[in-house]
Amino acid sequence: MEIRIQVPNVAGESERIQKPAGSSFPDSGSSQSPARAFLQSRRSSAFADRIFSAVILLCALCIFAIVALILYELVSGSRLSIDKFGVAFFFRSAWDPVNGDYGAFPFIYGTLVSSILALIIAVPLAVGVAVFLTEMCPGFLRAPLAFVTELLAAIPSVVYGLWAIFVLVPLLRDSVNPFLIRVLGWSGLFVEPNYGVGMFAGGVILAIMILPIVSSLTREVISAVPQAQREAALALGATRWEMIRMGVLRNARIGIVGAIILGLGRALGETMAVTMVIGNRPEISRSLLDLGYSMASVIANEFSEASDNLYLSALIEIGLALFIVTIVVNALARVLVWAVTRGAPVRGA
Amino acid sequence: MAARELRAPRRLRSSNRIRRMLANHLATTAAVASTILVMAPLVAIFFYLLYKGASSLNLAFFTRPPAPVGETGGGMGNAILGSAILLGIASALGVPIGIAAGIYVAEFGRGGRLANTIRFTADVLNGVPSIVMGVSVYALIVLPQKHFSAFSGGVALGIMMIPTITRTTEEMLLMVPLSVREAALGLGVPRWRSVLSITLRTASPGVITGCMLAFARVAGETAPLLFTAFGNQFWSTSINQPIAALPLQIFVYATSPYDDWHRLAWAGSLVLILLIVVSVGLVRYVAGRGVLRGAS
Amino acid sequence: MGVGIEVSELNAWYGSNHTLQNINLRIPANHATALIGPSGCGKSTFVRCLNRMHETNPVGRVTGSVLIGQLDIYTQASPVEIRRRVGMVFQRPNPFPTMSIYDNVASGLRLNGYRNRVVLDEVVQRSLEQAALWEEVKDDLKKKSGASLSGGQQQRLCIARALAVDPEVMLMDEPASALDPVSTAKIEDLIFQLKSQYTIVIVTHNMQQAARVAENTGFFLNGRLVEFDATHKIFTNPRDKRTEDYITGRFG
Amino acid sequence: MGVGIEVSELNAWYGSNHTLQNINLRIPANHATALIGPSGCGKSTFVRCLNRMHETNPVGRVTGSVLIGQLDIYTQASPVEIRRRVGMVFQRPNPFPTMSIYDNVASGLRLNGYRNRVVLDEVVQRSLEQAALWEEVKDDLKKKSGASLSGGQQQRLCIARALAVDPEVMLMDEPASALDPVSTAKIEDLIFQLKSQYTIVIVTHNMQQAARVAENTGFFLNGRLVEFDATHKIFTNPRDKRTEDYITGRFG
Amino acid sequence: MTRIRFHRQLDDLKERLLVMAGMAEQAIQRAVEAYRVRDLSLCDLVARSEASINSFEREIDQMALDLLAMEQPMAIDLRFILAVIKINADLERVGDQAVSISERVRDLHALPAVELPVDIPRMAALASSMVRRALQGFIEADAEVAQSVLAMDDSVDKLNDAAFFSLSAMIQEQPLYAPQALHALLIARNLERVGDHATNVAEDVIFWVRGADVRHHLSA
Amino acid sequence: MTRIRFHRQLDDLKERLLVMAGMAEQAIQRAVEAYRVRDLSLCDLVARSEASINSFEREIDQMALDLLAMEQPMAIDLRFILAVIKINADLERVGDQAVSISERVRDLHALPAVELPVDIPRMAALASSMVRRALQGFIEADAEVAQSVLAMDDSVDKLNDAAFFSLSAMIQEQPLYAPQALHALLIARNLERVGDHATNVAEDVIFWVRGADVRHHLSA
Repeated sequence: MEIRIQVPNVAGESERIQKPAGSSFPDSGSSQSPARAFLQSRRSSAFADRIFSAVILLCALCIFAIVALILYELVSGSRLSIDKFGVAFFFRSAWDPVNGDYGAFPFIYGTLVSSILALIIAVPLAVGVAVFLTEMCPGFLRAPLAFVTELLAAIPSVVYGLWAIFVLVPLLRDSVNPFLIRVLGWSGLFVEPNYGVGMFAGGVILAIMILPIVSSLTREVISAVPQAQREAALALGATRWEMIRMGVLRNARIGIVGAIILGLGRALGETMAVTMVIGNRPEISRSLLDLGYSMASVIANEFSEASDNLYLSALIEIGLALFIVTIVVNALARVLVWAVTRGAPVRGA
Repeated sequence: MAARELRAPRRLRSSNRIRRMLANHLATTAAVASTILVMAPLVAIFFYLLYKGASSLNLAFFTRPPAPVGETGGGMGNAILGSAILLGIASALGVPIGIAAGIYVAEFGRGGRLANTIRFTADVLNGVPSIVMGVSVYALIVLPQKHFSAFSGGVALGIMMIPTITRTTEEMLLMVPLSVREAALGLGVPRWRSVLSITLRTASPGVITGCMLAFARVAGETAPLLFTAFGNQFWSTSINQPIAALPLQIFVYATSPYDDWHRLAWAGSLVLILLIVVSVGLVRYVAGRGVLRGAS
Repeated sequence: MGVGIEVSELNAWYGSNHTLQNINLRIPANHATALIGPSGCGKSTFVRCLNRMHETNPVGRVTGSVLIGQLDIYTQASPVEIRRRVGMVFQRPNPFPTMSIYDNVASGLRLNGYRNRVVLDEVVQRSLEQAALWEEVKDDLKKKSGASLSGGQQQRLCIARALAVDPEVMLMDEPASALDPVSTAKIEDLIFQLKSQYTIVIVTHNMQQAARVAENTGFFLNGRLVEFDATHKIFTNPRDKRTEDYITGRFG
Repeated sequence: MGVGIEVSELNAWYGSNHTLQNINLRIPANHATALIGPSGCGKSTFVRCLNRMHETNPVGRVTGSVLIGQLDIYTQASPVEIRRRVGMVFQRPNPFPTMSIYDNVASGLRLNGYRNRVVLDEVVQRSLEQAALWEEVKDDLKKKSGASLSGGQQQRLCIARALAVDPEVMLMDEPASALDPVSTAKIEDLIFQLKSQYTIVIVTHNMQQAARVAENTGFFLNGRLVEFDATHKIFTNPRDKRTEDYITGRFG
Repeated sequence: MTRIRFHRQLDDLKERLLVMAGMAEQAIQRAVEAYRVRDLSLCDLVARSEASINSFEREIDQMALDLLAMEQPMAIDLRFILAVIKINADLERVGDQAVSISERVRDLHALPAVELPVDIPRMAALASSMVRRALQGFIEADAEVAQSVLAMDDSVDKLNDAAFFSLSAMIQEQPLYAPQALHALLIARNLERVGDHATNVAEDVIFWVRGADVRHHLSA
Repeated sequence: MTRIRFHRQLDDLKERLLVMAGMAEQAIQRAVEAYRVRDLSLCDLVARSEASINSFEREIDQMALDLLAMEQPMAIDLRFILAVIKINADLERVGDQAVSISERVRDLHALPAVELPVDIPRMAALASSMVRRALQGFIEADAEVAQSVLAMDDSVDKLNDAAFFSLSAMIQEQPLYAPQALHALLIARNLERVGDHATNVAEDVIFWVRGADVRHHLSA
C-alpha cells in the first residue's frame, strides 16, 4: 500500500521543512530556554499516580464498609426480637417491657403521622418562600432573607425541642388547639384532651425544622433554572405567575420533589425535638392532639435503660426498621428522579 | 385566507385576561404570606434565646462544670470542652475520608458503576437517622469496649460528616469544567498533581463550605451521643471515658423539672447557636467571595 | 402579515448607564431588518425595548415611544399584550425542557386560553412547517421533549413557538450565534423565508449574516443609531465614516 | 523555535467509530497550519492525537505514527513528556480560576517542580509579552485571578501559559470560537506573530479565520484529509472538487 | 452550509451577462450590416442600443459588487464573479466598437461609394464568431472551447494587417478615395479590437473554470 | 476588530499598482520619444518592458484575488480592490498601446521620413498627463482630481479627429506618403485609446472613493 504524505506545495517550502526536522529533538539547538531544558530533563513515572489513586479508592470504599457494618450490627443486635416476634412485630401494638411483649406499630404510626403532618404544613410554605425569594423579592431583601432561612436549618434539633417545650407547646395548648377543636372537631382529628404536647405539636415542630431544608433546596433548583426559560415565557406574553409556573416551577419540579423527599427523610429520622414534645405514650389515637410516640423517640428514651436483652433487641429492631425505611425513601427519590429525567434532561437549554 | 382563520385570532383581547390577572395577584399574595409565616418562628426562637439565655451567660458558665442538683450556679464548661473534643475527633475522621471519597467519585471513577454505587451509598448514609447511627456505634464500639467513651461519640459524629463532605466535594469537583483538567493535562502535569493542585484547589471554596456545613450539622447533634459519649457531669479529657457535650447537656437540662437547669439550657442553646451562626456565616463569607464564581 | 415599527426618541438606561440615546427609526413591515454594531453598542437593548423585555430587568428604564403598527406599546397596552404580538427568539435556544415538542409550540396559545384540539393541532403543524422543522419531528411530536433536539433544531423549535401565536413582529437577538455553521445556515434560510410574512428585526454581530438575510441594516455605536439604510448600501457604500470604519475593520 | 510534524498512517477511533482514517501529512516548522472541515470531520480529533490528548478519553484509540521533530510520540515518550513539548489551547478559555495571573502562567513549570524565582519571573513576563497581554495585566499579576479577566484576555492568558513551557508546537482547537469579534481579531493577530517562532496547528470552523492566519490549510472530510495546500491556493483554487464544494457552500 | 440562494443569484448574474453579450454581438452585426447595405437607420439602432448596454453594464457591476460584499464568495464562485466583472467590461467595449463602426459608416455614407479592397463582413463574421465562441465557453463552463478562441485571434489580426496593406496600396493608386479607405481601415481596426475583447473574455472564462491565469501565456 | 495586517496588504497592493502605472506611462513616453527621434533602440525597450508589465499585471491580479478570498473586504476596501483590478487591466492595455505605437514607429522607420501634419508628441503629452492625473487621484484618493481627467478626454478626442482630417487631406495631396500617414493616424488612435484608459482609471478612482458609479454619466 502506498503512503501518500501530503505536503503543502509552496515554492521553496520543502527546503525549509527539512531543516528543523534535521536537527535532533532532545537538544533542538542553541535556542533552548532554561524552561525547556528543565522540563525535558524531567522524566515522569506512573508510580506516584498509581499510589495516589489506590489511596483515594480505599477511602471511597470506606463508605461501603460503614454502611455494611451498620447494617450488620443492627441485624445481629435485633436477632433476638426478630426470632421471637417475626414480621408481626411491626403490626402489634403491645409495648410491655415488664412482660417482655413488644410491638412497634404505635411508633411506626406516630412517626408516619407526624412526618406527613409536617410535610403538609411545610411544603406549600417552603415553595412559597422559595418562589418569593427568587422571583419576587426586591434585591435588597433577598440576601438577608435567604440568610435567615439558612439559619433556620442550622439550629440544632435540641434547641428546637427546648423552644417547643417552653414556647410552642403553651401556644398550641392555649390558643391554636382550642381553635382547631372548634373548627375541625367534627373530623375527629382534633378533639379533647388537649395537652399541648402530642402528635400535632410534633408535626408542627417537624414542619418548622424541615421547612428551611425544603425551601433552600427548592430555592437552589429554582435558581438553577436558566434565566432564558423565564424570558422565553415572558416573551410569549405570560404574566409573572404564568412565567413562574411555566418557565420555573415546571422545570424545577423534579428538583422540588427531591427536596420534599429529602425533607421527609429528615422528618422520619428526627429524634430530639420530637422526643421532647410528642408526649411519649405508645398508643394509637385518632385525635392528632393526643399523645403519641415515634420510632426515634422510643430508642432515645428507653435504649439506655433497657434492662434485658429482648428489650434491647426490640429497640434495635425499631432502629433497623427506621434504617430500612430511610433507605427505601432515598431509593424512591432516586428512582423517581431517574424515571422523570430519563426523557427530559432537567437542566436542558 | 381560510387557513389564516385557524390561527389564533390576532387582535382578540384575551377572553381570560381577568382570570389571568387575578391568578397573578393571588400567587403573589400567597408567596408573600408564606414568607412572613416562615420568618415568624425564627424571629421567635432568637427572641427567646436572647431573652432567656443571655441573662444566664457569665464567666462561670464557661468555666465551671454543672452544679449538683439543688445547688444553684455552675456552668457548662465541661460540656463545651467535651463538644470541642468530640468535634475534633469527628473532623479528623470525617474530613479526609469524605474528601478522598469525593475525589474518587468525581475524578477517578467518574461515570463508572463503582462510582455511582459509592455515590448512592453515600446518599444512604446521609439519610440514616442520627439515632440509628447512635445505636449502631453503640453496638460497634461501646458494647465491645463495655463502656461509653468520647471516642465512640467522635466516631459516630465523624461517620455522619462523611457523606455530606463526599457529596459536596464531588459536586464542587464536577463544577470544575473539564476544560480546566484538560488545561492541566495539556501542560504535561501528572494526574495526581493535577487533581490536587488544580481541580481540588479550584473547588476548594466549595469543599470548605461542605466541611463547615457538615461540622455545623454534627455540632448540634444529640441523638448519636446519647449512647456513645453518654455525657459526664465532670471535667474529662480522656477519649476513653464518657464525656459531656453541649447539646447533650441541653437536652438533659431542658427535660429536667428544675427552673435553674432550664435557665442553663437556654444559655447553652444560645452559645451553641452562636457557635453555629458564626461558622455558617464564615461559610457564607468563604463561599460568597469564592473564586469559583469566576470559573466558566 | 407584519406591521411596521416606528421608534421615536427612544432612550434606555441600565441603572445609571444610558445605553440607548435618542433612537429614531422606522422599520418597514414584512422585511428583515438587521442591527449590527460592536458589543455593548445597545443593539440588544434596543430590540428588548421593542417588546418591553428591557423593563423586566429591575434596573432597566425606558423613555420615548415605540409604535408597533398603530399601537404605542408603552402607553396603550400592557407588556403581556405586547409580547403576544411581538415574538422573540433569543441567543441561546430556550425550549421548555419539560414540555413535549407539541406542548412547546402550543404553549403560547394555551396561555391565551386556547383549548380547541383541532385548532391547536393545525397551528402546531403550521408553525413547525413554517419553521422548517415539521418533517424532522412529526413522528415524535408528543413523545420527545423540546430539550432532546439538537441545538439548531431547538432554535427552530423556539421560532415555531414564537410563530404559533401569529405575531406581527419577530425579534431575534443573535439567533444563530450559539449554533454551528450548518444550523446557522438553516436559520438564515428560515429568516429569509419568513420575512415576506413577518416584520423581522434581527440583532447580529456577524456582519455577513446581516448582509445575507436583511434588506435593511442599522448600525449602532455607543448607544446611538449611526446609520440606517439598505443592506447592500451599508456594506458596499455606507454614508457615515464610522459605519465604514466598523464594516472594514478600521474601528477602535 | 518550532519543529516540523510528520504524520503517517494515523488512524483514530472513538469506541467503534473510526474518526480518522489513514492521515498522512507533513506540517512545516515555524508556520501556521489551519485545519478546516465540517463538524465531525475529525479535525479536532486530529490535533488531539498530536499531543496524545485523544487517549485521555477512555474510548479513544490511535494507531500510526506521529513524529514531532525526530521523536515518535507514540513509542518514544510518555504522554506527560509529550505534552510538555506540545502546547495546547482549547476552544473555551480555561485559566485555572483559583490562581493569580502570575501563577497561571507559571503553572506549567511550577507544577512540574520548577522553583527558581528569578527565572520564573522572567518566563512569566516574556510569555505574557508574547501573548500581547503584559501591558494589560502587569499591575495585577499576583492580585487578580485568571478568571477575573475578560474572555479574550483569558484566552490570551491560556496562550501565555502554554508558551511559558516553551513548547515546540502549539495546537489550537478553535481558539476564538467562543470569543467576540474584537477578541477574535486580537487572537488572530497573536497567532500571526507567534508563527515565526512556533509550529502552530489551528483547528477552526471559520474559513475566513484560516484564510487570515495560516500559510497552509488542510481540509478534512469524514475522517480523511482531502486536501492540504497553501492557504491562498485552497481558498482561490483548490485542487479537489470536495474542497471547492465545501469552501463555496455547495456541500451536503 | 449549502448556499442555495447565493448560487441562484450567481445564475442570475450569468443570465444577465448573457443577455448583455447578446446585445453587444447584435450591435456589432448591425453596424457591419449597415456598412454592407449602407443603411443609416441601422446606425441609429446601434447608437440606441449602446445606452441599454451601458445601463446593463452598470447593473451587472453593481450586482457583482453586492455579491462580493454580502456573500463572501470563495474559490470558483469568487473567480466567477471576477470573471463576470471583466467580461462585463469587455462586452461593454465591444458595444463601444460597434458604435464606433456605425459612426464610421455614417461618415462613409456622406462620401461617394467606392469599391474597397477589404472584406469587412468576413472580418466581422470572424470577430463575431470569436465572441460567440467565448460566450459558449462561458455558458458551458468549458475551458477547451474558450481556449479555441485564442487561436482564432491570429486570423483576425492577419486580416487586419492585410487590410492595412491593401488599403494603403489603394490610397496610393486612387488618392481621391483616401477618406473612404481610411474609414475602412479604422473599421477593420475596430473589428480587430472586438476580436481582442473576445480573446479577453475567453481568457476570463478559462481563469474562472480552471483557476489558471492564461493571460499572456503566449506573449510572456 | 482592527484589521491592521489586511490594511497593510492593501497599501502594498496600491504600491505595486503605482509601480506598474509608472512602467506603463514610461512605455508610452518611450514609444513617443522613439517616434520623435526615430530611434529603434527605444522601441526595443518598450517591447521588453511589456513582458514585465504583464507579469506585474498577473501578480496584482493574484494579490487582489487572494485578498478577496481571504479577507472578505467590505465597503471602501472592497471597492478599492475592485478598482485596482480594473485599473490594473487598463494599465496593462496602456502598455499594449505603447507596444503598438512602437511597432508603428518601427514600420515608419523602414519608410522614408516625411513631415506629417499631426502633433503626436502633443497628443502623447496630453494622454500621458491624463494617466498621471488619474493616478494622482488614485494616490491621493481624491475624486475631484480624477474627475478633471474626464474633461481632458475630450481634447484628446478632438486632436484625434483633427489628425484624421489633416492626415486624410495630406494623403490626397501626397499619395506617395500614404503609408507614413496611415501609421501616424494609427498612432494617434493609439494615443486616443490611452486617453480612454486614463478615463477608465479616473472613473474607477471615483468609484472607489465615492462609491458612485460615474461611468457613462455623460453618455447615458
